[in-house]
Amino acid sequence: MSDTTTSAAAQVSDFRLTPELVEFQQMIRDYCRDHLGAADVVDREPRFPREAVRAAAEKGLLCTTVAKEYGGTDLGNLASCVMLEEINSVCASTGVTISVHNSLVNSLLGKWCTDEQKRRWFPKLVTGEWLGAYCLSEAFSGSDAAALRCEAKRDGDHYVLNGAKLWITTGSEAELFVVFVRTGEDRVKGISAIVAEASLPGVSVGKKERKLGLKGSSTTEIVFEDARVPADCLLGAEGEGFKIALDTLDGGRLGIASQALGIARASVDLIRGHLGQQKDHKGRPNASQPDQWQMADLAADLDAYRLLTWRAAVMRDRGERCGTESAMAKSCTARLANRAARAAVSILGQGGASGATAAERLLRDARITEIYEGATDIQRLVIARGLLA
Amino acid sequence: MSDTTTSAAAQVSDFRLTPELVEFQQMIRDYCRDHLGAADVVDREPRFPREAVRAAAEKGLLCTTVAKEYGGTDLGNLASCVMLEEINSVCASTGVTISVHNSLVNSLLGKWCTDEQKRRWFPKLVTGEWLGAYCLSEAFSGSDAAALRCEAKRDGDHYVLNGAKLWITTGSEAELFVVFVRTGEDRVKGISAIVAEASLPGVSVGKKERKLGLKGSSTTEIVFEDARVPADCLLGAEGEGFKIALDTLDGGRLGIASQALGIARASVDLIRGHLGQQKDHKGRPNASQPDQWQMADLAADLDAYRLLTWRAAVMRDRGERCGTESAMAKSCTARLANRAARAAVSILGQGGASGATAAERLLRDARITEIYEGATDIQRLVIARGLLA
Amino acid sequence: MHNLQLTEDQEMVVDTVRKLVADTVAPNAQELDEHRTFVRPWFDELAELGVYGLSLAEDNGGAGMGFVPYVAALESIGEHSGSLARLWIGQMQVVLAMEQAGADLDELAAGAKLGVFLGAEHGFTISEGKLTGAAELVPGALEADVLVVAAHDGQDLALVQVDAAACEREPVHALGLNSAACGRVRCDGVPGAALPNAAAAIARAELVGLLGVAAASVGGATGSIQAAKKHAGERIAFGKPLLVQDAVQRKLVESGRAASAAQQLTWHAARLSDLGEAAAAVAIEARIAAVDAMVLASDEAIQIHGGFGYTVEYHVERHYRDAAVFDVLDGGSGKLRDRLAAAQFS
Amino acid sequence: MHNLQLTEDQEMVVDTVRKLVADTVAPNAQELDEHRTFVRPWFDELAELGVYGLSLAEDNGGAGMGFVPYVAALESIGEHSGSLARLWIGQMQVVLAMEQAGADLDELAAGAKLGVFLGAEHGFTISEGKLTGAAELVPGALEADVLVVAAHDGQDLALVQVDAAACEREPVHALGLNSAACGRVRCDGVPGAALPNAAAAIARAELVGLLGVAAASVGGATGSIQAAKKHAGERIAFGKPLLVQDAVQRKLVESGRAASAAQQLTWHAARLSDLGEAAAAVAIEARIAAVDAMVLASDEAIQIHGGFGYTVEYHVERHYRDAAVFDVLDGGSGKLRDRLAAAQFS
Repeated sequence: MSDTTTSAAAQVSDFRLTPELVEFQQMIRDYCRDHLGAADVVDREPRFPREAVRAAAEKGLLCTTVAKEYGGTDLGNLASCVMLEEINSVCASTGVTISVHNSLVNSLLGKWCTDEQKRRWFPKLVTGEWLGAYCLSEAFSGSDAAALRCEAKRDGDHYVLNGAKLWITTGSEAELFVVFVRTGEDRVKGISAIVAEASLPGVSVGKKERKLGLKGSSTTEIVFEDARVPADCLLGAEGEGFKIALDTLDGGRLGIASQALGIARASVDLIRGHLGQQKDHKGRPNASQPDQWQMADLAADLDAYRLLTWRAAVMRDRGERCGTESAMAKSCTARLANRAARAAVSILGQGGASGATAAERLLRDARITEIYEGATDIQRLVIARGLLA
Repeated sequence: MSDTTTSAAAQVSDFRLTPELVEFQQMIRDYCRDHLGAADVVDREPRFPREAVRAAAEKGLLCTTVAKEYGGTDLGNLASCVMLEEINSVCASTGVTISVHNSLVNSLLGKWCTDEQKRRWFPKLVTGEWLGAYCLSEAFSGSDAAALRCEAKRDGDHYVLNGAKLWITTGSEAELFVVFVRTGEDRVKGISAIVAEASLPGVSVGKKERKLGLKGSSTTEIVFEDARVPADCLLGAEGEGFKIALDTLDGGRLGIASQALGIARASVDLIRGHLGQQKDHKGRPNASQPDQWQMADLAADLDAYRLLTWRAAVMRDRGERCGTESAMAKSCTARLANRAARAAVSILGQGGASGATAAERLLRDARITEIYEGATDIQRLVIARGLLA
Repeated sequence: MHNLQLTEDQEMVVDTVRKLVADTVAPNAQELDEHRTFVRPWFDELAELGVYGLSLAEDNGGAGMGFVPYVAALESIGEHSGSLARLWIGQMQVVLAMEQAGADLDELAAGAKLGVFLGAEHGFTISEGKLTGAAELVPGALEADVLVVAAHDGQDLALVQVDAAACEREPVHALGLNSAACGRVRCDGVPGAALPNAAAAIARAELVGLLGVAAASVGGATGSIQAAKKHAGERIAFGKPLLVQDAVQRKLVESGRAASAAQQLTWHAARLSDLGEAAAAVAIEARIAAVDAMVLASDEAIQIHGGFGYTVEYHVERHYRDAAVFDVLDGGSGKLRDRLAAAQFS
Repeated sequence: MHNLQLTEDQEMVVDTVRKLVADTVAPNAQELDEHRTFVRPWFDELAELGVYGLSLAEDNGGAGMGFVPYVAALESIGEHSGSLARLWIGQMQVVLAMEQAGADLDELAAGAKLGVFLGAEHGFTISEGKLTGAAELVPGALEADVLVVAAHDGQDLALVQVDAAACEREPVHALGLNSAACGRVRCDGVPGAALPNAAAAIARAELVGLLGVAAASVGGATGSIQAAKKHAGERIAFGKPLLVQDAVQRKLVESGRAASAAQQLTWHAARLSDLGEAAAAVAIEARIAAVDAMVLASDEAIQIHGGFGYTVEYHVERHYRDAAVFDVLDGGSGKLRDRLAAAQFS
């Protein structure tokens, strides 16, 4: 997400959002009601939720992390978290598309682009005319991101890109790629960040992944074959790429944490609806105590981990380092989302697993939150390293 | 804790305590350093931590929930939470004594006493000349508090008390008891609250419990045999006792939640210290990853559940209902305290179980937090009831 | 499979199944699952091996081998195909219920017809020979020839056989068991034949179902662990195979421990039953532990696979989905826990 | 104890132990634990029953009964006294290590002397016949006559016998096993006799230790469950016995499931060993599962007891403390998991 330091006034005062944020949240809920009705269809066909993304663009939801002078709403990280929880509680495929666009691509460009670069790309990105994708992972570098091999060789006023990126969210739908490339031999200092437009010759969409969940989201390989990228598309200086990648992920993790919160909340809502229907012959609630307890534990963790996520978001909004805090938020929320979705399937029983409710989709969608933008195991090591430092 | 609505200014702004509270926290840390050195001795002998409580009184820590006009500091619930986490991270026996005095007794008296009653008792309670105890449980009414039998019969301008209260914290050390008694037959509406001073004829300390932990804290039976209590010691009206009891516990739970946070934090600190010592031959940290992960998960939950606890505390400080929120705080923190203490013993190994470190005491002390002031199971039902309402 | 102490004949059956799994099932299970293809050919191949009569008395044309080789063989199927395992389980439930009821079961034991058992948890009722009720998620339902149903007849449970074709059936978009022709079944007064000896027959079908899902889930856990171990041995991160990281090893150890404990419970229940002792409670324990082990092992296997694990090509996401479906079948693990409680406390 | 299939002789031993437990141990365990009283008289009574020679070969004066009756009997002791169970385990470790080493063990097998085994995890070293090292928490240490130590001799592990009186020993204020005379042991160049056949002897001592703690912990879990069930049946809340609440039943069911799975693993490991098969890995799995089950069951038992559970009179807090001590003995459950990993992945 963005690193804009928003106004000095607190966004969360005594654990309550400001009235402006509450109003924003309501606007998002209206958007969800009006535009995310096809979540199940998007999952089953599957197809990219183009209409939903377009409607989001029209509501200004694709530019929450862009400064106002470049056409953004500059609402910052916390507002983005609020928004993403709502959207992901209904459709995680739409959610991740917006999360990547905002919290990885726009946020990164806002922080690392020159003014000229911003003026080149933001007009298309803030309106959603273009979607952005973040190209870090490769077949042989997932958690070990610094092992990347995709190469960019300087040739006059161009870089020539060769290699392939894997598991790129929005890959087949994006018009702009932020690509992390190898410009030098040093494992870390040899990495640079560059923008490659999808329309360039030599840039193509490779294998499309068939996945457990998030089926509406496009996840593809992006292949670079002698793709000539103008040198003025470089972000920052040569060798700054890894720093840019990791810094951006600190914010991106808040987007995924919010996705996880949305999935967890939807799961708890399903359980609540199911248990609420269980009555004795006098109409009194009589859901089993163990089921009620499980719901209570999930609901408590949902509240706790939302606060954890928001804490990291306001820290980032203040321009503070939040590596440990965002790792805590992501690892806790992602595990919760999976726990909650599994509980929903289990408690809803046959109706949970048969596709008659959203429970089985939530279970499949939840699973990715522990994997992408830094697997849970990596988050734990980040936290432990902070504690042992 | 108290129901004083503290100043309208936020106490927690963007998840940070106000500078005043940070300063207060530092003062408490100094107190802990200077006065809680005997925590192990208090546990082993065991003995009541009289010096520590006296020192706390001198620092004004026994009146954080009392209004200034009655000699208190009126810092409110959040400040009390901050204080109790610190104290309990060093000595839970001292912690529970102070928690009960402040968050059950003083807080209750501040809310339900007449002005005259306040002027009668607070002078002694705020200075710690008297300690207070909260007498609700009986041998046949634990979680099912409304089943209490201890009886108060009106006789002229006295009530005559007969019966026994069980598991009374600070029982043998307190000079003032808030006693919940049966004044009528109705299960709930037949319960009243009354203050009985320990010095009254017919009031005596019965069986002293030998316990798994919190050994420095006094836990006793309190026996009433034809004890004549002046009628002007009644709190509120006859029949209001159960309402008073439950309302008070909403706040008391925040004290116990903070105790649990303190124990959890101390446990994580022990693990951190232990893992931090593990180095390879080049001096680099080489604690096992599974141990590091466990520590990371505990540390993340510690932060999350502290926020959950503080959220409930500020709600109570604002005079809002916080039954669900305080139940969430207590059930999450209490389970965490036990998980963390068990992990500390397990990871510290022989040194954790042998008494060479505080780990084994933390494990024993932690266990009560899931039981008293509303067992975890009851908290879960409270949460579930709120969700299903 | 140390110490299961199979006889030579039993060992031979298990080995034959294992070979079928290795040659035919393992290489194709993922693709067929992805396309939701029903694996009738595999079901027929199992029929040719005669496994549906494995636990049937010799007098009734079966092999009379009891449940021990059944769980051993199912474990190896479960390693690669939860769908096929579940079809076998359903067939066995029907065959053994029919045997107990003294009904004609030759075509079912031979696998010429596909049978599906619907347990009492679905709440079917029978009245004057007409079966009524609905079930939301029934493996095999879409392709079944025969349904054998535990139905309430107003007083006790009755065992009812119906022609599956007479029921309304429609596909469900289930989370897993994609190759098992899962469907919704609805009977609105379908004529059914009540079979004798219902209580014992239903109890036997339940037992074989519990043991079967337990064994298949132990297999699914093992399959997940093996896939993850293979991947972790090959995948290089931070300059070393993933498998040298102690955290990765620990995940596999914990998954293995869960599978091992569930396996022991399963074997114990099968042996008890073969000795003629009451085995239902242990079988429930085995089933719950095994499904939990499969959920854990497949979940950790996905995590060890990282991004690869989220794609459909590495088998582990399939085990994860199948495990979640196993969890909700037969009334679901919550209700099974309630049954354990009822047996002990009422 | 269904299906453990003990011989008649074995059953008799187990029954005798059970009787001792019921008559002598159960009624007094809590009080002696509270006062940290060493239970040498019970140890001596077990000696009179001849149990320390139970698994010793008949040629060496033992009963030659293997490990199956050992785990069965220990389970019943563990139900009521973790301390006594641990003393027996230590004695068995010493006796069987000595047997493997071909050393004189008559007094130990007879229980005339109390022996304690110190495993390799303590890192003792021996050089030129002198033993050096320290151990922080050793059950039986304060009262031991003989220490048998797995010590590093620079190359391999050596098995060393020393006179316990020659070592510095001091009490520790341990979390549990209060009746087991737990102590800290320090040897600063104490003369020790190196015994032959060290590797095999140490492996055997470890195995008997793992099996023993596993069995005792299954017992501790069972004891906790029984205490909780009894309390919940008697205690009235909201007008009904606690035991009718489904949440209370669920706690007991889940504890019981964990104990049952651990029990099966324990029996499996014991049987494997008696069949002469490798049993160490299964024994580690059994021990981890059993200690976890005892922690869970005693923790839930405390919760079911409510305020009573936190006091020392209801046994369950004692089981909870003992479980936590079992967890850290023998290197601790973390290191045991590492050993499972090492066996599979290196």
